[in-house]
Amino acid sequence: MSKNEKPKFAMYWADSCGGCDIAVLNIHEKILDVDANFEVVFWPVAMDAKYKDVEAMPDESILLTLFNGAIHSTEHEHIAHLMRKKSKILVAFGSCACEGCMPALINLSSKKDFFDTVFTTISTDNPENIRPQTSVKVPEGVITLPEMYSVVRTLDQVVPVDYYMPGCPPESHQIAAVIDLVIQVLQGKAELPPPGAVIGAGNSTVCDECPRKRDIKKIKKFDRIQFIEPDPEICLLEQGILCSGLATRNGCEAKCPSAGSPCIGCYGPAEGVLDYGARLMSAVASVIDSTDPAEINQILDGIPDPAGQIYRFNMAGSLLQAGKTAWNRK
Amino acid sequence: MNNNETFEPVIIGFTCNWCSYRAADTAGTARVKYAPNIRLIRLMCSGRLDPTFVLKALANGADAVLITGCHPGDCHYVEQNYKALRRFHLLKRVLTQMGIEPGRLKLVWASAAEGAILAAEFDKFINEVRALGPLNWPLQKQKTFSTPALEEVAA
Amino acid sequence: MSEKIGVYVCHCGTNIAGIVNVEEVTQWAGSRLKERGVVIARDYKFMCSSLGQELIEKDIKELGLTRVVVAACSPHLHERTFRTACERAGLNPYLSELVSIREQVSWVHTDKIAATAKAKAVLSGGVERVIHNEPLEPLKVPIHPDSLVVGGGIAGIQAALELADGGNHVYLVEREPSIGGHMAQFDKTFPTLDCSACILTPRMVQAGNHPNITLLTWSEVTKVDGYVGNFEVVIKKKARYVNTELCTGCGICVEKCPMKVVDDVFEAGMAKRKVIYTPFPQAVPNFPVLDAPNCTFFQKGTCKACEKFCPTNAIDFNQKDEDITVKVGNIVLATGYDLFNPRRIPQYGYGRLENIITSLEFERLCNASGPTGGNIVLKDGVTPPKTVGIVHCVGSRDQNYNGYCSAICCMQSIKFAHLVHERTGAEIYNFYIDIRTPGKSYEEFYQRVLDEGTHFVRGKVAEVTDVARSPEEEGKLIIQVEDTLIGKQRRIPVDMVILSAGLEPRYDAKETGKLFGIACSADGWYIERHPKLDPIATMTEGVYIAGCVQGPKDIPATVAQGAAAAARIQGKIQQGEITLEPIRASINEDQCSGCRICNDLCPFSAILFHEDRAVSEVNAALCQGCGTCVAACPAGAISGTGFSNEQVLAQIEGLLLLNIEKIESNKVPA
Amino acid sequence: MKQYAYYPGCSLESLAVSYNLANIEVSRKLGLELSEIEDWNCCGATAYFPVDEFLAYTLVARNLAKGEKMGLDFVTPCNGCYKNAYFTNAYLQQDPDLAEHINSALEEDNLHIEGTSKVKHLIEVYVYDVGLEEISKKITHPLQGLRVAPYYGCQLVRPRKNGEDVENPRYFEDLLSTIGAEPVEYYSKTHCCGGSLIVTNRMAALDMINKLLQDAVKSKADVIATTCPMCNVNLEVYQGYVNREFGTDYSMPVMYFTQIMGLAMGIKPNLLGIGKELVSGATLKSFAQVKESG
Repeated sequence: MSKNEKPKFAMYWADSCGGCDIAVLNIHEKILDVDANFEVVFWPVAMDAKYKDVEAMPDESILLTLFNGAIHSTEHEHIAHLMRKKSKILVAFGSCACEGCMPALINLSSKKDFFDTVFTTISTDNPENIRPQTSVKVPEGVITLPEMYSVVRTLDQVVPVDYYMPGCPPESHQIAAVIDLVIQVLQGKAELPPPGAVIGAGNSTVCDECPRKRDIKKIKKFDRIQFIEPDPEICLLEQGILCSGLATRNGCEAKCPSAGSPCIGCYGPAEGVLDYGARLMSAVASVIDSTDPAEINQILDGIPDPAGQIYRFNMAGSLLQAGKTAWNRK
Repeated sequence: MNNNETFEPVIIGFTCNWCSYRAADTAGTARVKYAPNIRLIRLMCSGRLDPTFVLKALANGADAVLITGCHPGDCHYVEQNYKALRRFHLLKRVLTQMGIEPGRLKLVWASAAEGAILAAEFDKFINEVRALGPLNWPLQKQKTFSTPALEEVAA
Repeated sequence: MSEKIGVYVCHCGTNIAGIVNVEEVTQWAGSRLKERGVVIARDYKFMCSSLGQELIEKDIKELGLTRVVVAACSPHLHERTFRTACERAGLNPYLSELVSIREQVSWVHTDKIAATAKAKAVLSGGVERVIHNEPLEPLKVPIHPDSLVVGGGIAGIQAALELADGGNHVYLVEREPSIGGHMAQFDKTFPTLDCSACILTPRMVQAGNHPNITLLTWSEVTKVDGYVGNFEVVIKKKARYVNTELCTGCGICVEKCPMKVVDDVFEAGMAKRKVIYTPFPQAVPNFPVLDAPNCTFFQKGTCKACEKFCPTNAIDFNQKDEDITVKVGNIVLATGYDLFNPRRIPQYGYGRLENIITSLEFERLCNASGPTGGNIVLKDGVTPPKTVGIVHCVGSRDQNYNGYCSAICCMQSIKFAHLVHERTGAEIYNFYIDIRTPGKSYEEFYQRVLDEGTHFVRGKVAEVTDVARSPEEEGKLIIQVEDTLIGKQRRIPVDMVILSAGLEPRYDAKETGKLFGIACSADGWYIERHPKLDPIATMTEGVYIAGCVQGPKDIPATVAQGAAAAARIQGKIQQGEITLEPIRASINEDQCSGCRICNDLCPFSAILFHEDRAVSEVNAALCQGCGTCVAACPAGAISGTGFSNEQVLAQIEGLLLLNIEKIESNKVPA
Repeated sequence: MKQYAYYPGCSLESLAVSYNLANIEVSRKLGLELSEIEDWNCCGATAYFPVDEFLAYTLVARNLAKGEKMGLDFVTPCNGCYKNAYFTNAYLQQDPDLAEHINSALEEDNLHIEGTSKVKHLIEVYVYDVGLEEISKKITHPLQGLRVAPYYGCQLVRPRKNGEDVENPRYFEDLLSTIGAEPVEYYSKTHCCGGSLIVTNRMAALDMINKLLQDAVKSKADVIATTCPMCNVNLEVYQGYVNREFGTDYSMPVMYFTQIMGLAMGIKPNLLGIGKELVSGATLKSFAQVKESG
């Protein structure tokens, strides 16, 4: 490429809430560096652009693509493949792209239940009970909609991914740091991390940054944050609050536990962990203070929705990835 | 889709080095017969049982998982089998929520002497799983990485 | 695939080959597992034979194998064999795997095809696992030559003497004021009927004077740190209120003490003792102990008779409990047993009706140094019984109490029958379920007592009551029993009933076990390393058990175990250092977040937490390798050698044959 | 007013009518409502279980199911009924197969049982649910000096439930002291009364009854208090036979514990069915005195 031309930057949102895009804008004046160093060619949230424009670009012509959102529809998958083809560096950006995040909790239910909930529950005004169709005939011709998959997938379950940037959303200071890094690389001042690396995060867990006082753990009862007023000094788990911090990758500066709210695990598994939920389950269960099955179960009743709480962000990224109902279509 | 009469489940069984694995040996030495559907893995203690192992086995094609260890109070590491017990109960709850029949995960205590008893438990479990039918969980695709070529961009 | 793996499948004669098609398995491994790194696959009649082992060694040298998998019998049988073979050929022994296709395949399955298929799966599991095996070095730990013996009964005394005579220093800890244990309370010992005290006392004195034995009576172990070869033990020396430096054991203080209390320990509640006392004349050491809770001075602040009269001013009311810390290499637990409390069987009337006594109470009753000077008499202290009933298996072999046999009660009851006969000429009835006399000249003794005319009634006693149904029953204790030999209900009136109560683990056995990191069986006795081949050692390296702590047994067996434990320790001390299986957990400090989940999970307290760096660390020598912390670490920061995640996960894939079936791509239903 | 599903059992409609009266009166005084289970059937007594265990369980379960339907604890004044009900209830909780079997049978009757409701003997309800303190408040005529032999019988306490001492239970004694009477210690209070042996092997039964009366007399009891119509019949009705067989001369009054409680609560004897006894009406009057003067 010719010297005066700035390297190209793209950002895309698949199945996501948009928080990631906002997080990027939330890096304040650093956003100017992005503009100074990159030519933004594709960023649905921030600018107008058409898929066909991207399709027209030569392969690998985009240097850096931040892909946020999980893969839940044929459109998501199509764009994932497209961005992979057109980008040199494809970053799974944010929890959705990395591990499925909230959208992937749908993997616990069937597609039908999902649609029923969306289109028939009280919050929806849908008297003739219409369902979205993949293709509809209208006088002007046929219009189509992408098809929904029954199982939400992470980006790297669809296309190879170069780097992962966890967080829901990733912390702005981490984003800024990563942008800096890439710019440094462009200026030849730094090396890229090894492919497949997790960037913009630590490699220990949230407890590492958590200011709360920690002692040995013995859990006699699980409680929920809305029902008790936890001691501000002491580890939340020791107070019976299922805090996911101990299994969750650090990098967020333990914002939630510091603020008195348990970590819910948005930064995903720690380095080298195969299944986030298994780690959390194993750790928490191990310190239940009882040897009697009945009492153990009674203590576990304190966790009303274990799968939801333990795999809140990691369902798609987990070993089983989805519940049976989701796998068995219909 | 599955014809149960000919369905032969594959079951992964986790054993502890001191009681249940020895029990399996005892069964062997005593020539106690059981169905060949169960394949054992030896751990030092049921306390080593990481839920990851169970999830891995189920995700990779096992129809069920059996966890075994020393009898409560008899653990050769004093009390570690209780940790296995606690994890077992939480894991079971999670799996149930994921639509996996509770009958596909079982915990059995067996002392080194209880070869025949363990063998009987094997058969019992195998039959229970046979009745449940195959789990055939969709196999996961391994992650693959492509190294980005950046040399010419840098500078 | 960088590893070069050799696979060896054993026929074990026909043991394996009879059911598993060994050749097929071998060829399959050679071809299908090639891409997994298998460079050679052989089968052989007997892999464990020297020729079989040479096969492996040869291949390691010539083909440069980096991993070895043997499919044969159980690792518990030949793991060491094949590891040594690898070592001889210069391959780290821990880079080999032995998978069991005998105990777990050929011996338990009948369908040849299915068995062969399973053998393949098991083998492929081993292959996948071995790829992730790491070269390990066994841990070597130096042994401290001193030893600790807990419990001053005959088992502990024996162990201590053996060790001391062997030239090693021993700390002998006893929580009572004197050593001697239960044996000191007995009158005669079966079947030889020699006086218990007479044979025990010399040993006690010997232990008391032995230059290599530090005797710590009226003391208890409160803390045990460290690990085999390097234990650090804290012992609490309870205040005696007697300065043992000055005390001469003259006994004047005991004489002068005005207060008497019931002696529940040595006299089993049959007699009183002074508040300052030595439990019995031959006590070792013979310094008295002041029982503060009952002492008038400690109650009311007056008296001090003992102090006034002590010729050497040895009484010291200001004495406090003191903790001493000792370093030892090995520990013997010989804390003995408690007697089953017959009150738990209300229908036997113990504690409710007079002249119903336990075996231990009887031992005191007929002991020359006992409350009645050895006269077997009724509660009134004068009348000798005309008829005596002796009930066997009280609380033993009974699902409501203890299922196990207490081993000594039969012989003890027969001994009682003899003693009663000898001293009172009374008519004696023994009520038994079975008579068990499995010892040298035990049966002969039984015959002898039969000849003496003791009645043996086969049947479990239903109840003992004082409610007479007929004139001849008036004023007697009536034993209601079904005589199963004549198939009749019988009511036998007697003057005295002796309940041969069973043996039970010490009431605090569980806590003591925890203290030393060893486990109790369901019955509460300590678990030996192996019930047949290693009844002395425990799962905790360096901690041994001797005597009734391991299960009910008689004096000879107890003495034998005491000596055996000592011998085991001598051996260890000789070696100077011991090697431990290198199956250990370790924590990656960068990844450890200091969440402290693992801290309390280790029963061997091998995990310490560094407050300063806020990370946990595993003490490799303390770690027993159970892997519980590895499985529990939420950050995946703890890894365990020998059974790493990689090894187990790979083995799962192998067992499920993912290594040969291509993993299909992840299709998602629309 | 605490409610209970009340299962009187067959005897209380025939031989033991007085027991039934007393139960209802005393319970009312204690603020309990015994609402009788509708259309209840025999519990199978001791006879049916050896004949066909499954059917026997079902027979009992039918009553239990009806009680469960009422959502109340199941209470019965008869030791035999109590034993059958208690264990049937316990077994079908432990044994899913049994539960299934029973329920399949109950379906015919549109009934279903979970085994969730508690089964109690009336005396347990008084002692544990109401409590001795409450009872003492209701005592207007304490039966001072009345020596009562509390007779538990064998089925009230056996086999051991929740770890109580089956050989020497105390709660009956405590209850009697609470109403001012003097419980006597006697040996055979939990021994068998002979039960239905009286029909099948009369001598054996009479021998047992004899021993019981012997002990009661020896302990100078004025009256034996029973908790079971069967025990009551054996001890009372057969005293004559015993006297004939063993040349004794017992005339030991035998009364239901609720009758004695009733007296202490100042309930009119006729409301308690007192006067229907077969043995020694005379001594009964003497209670009455004890009662007035008390």
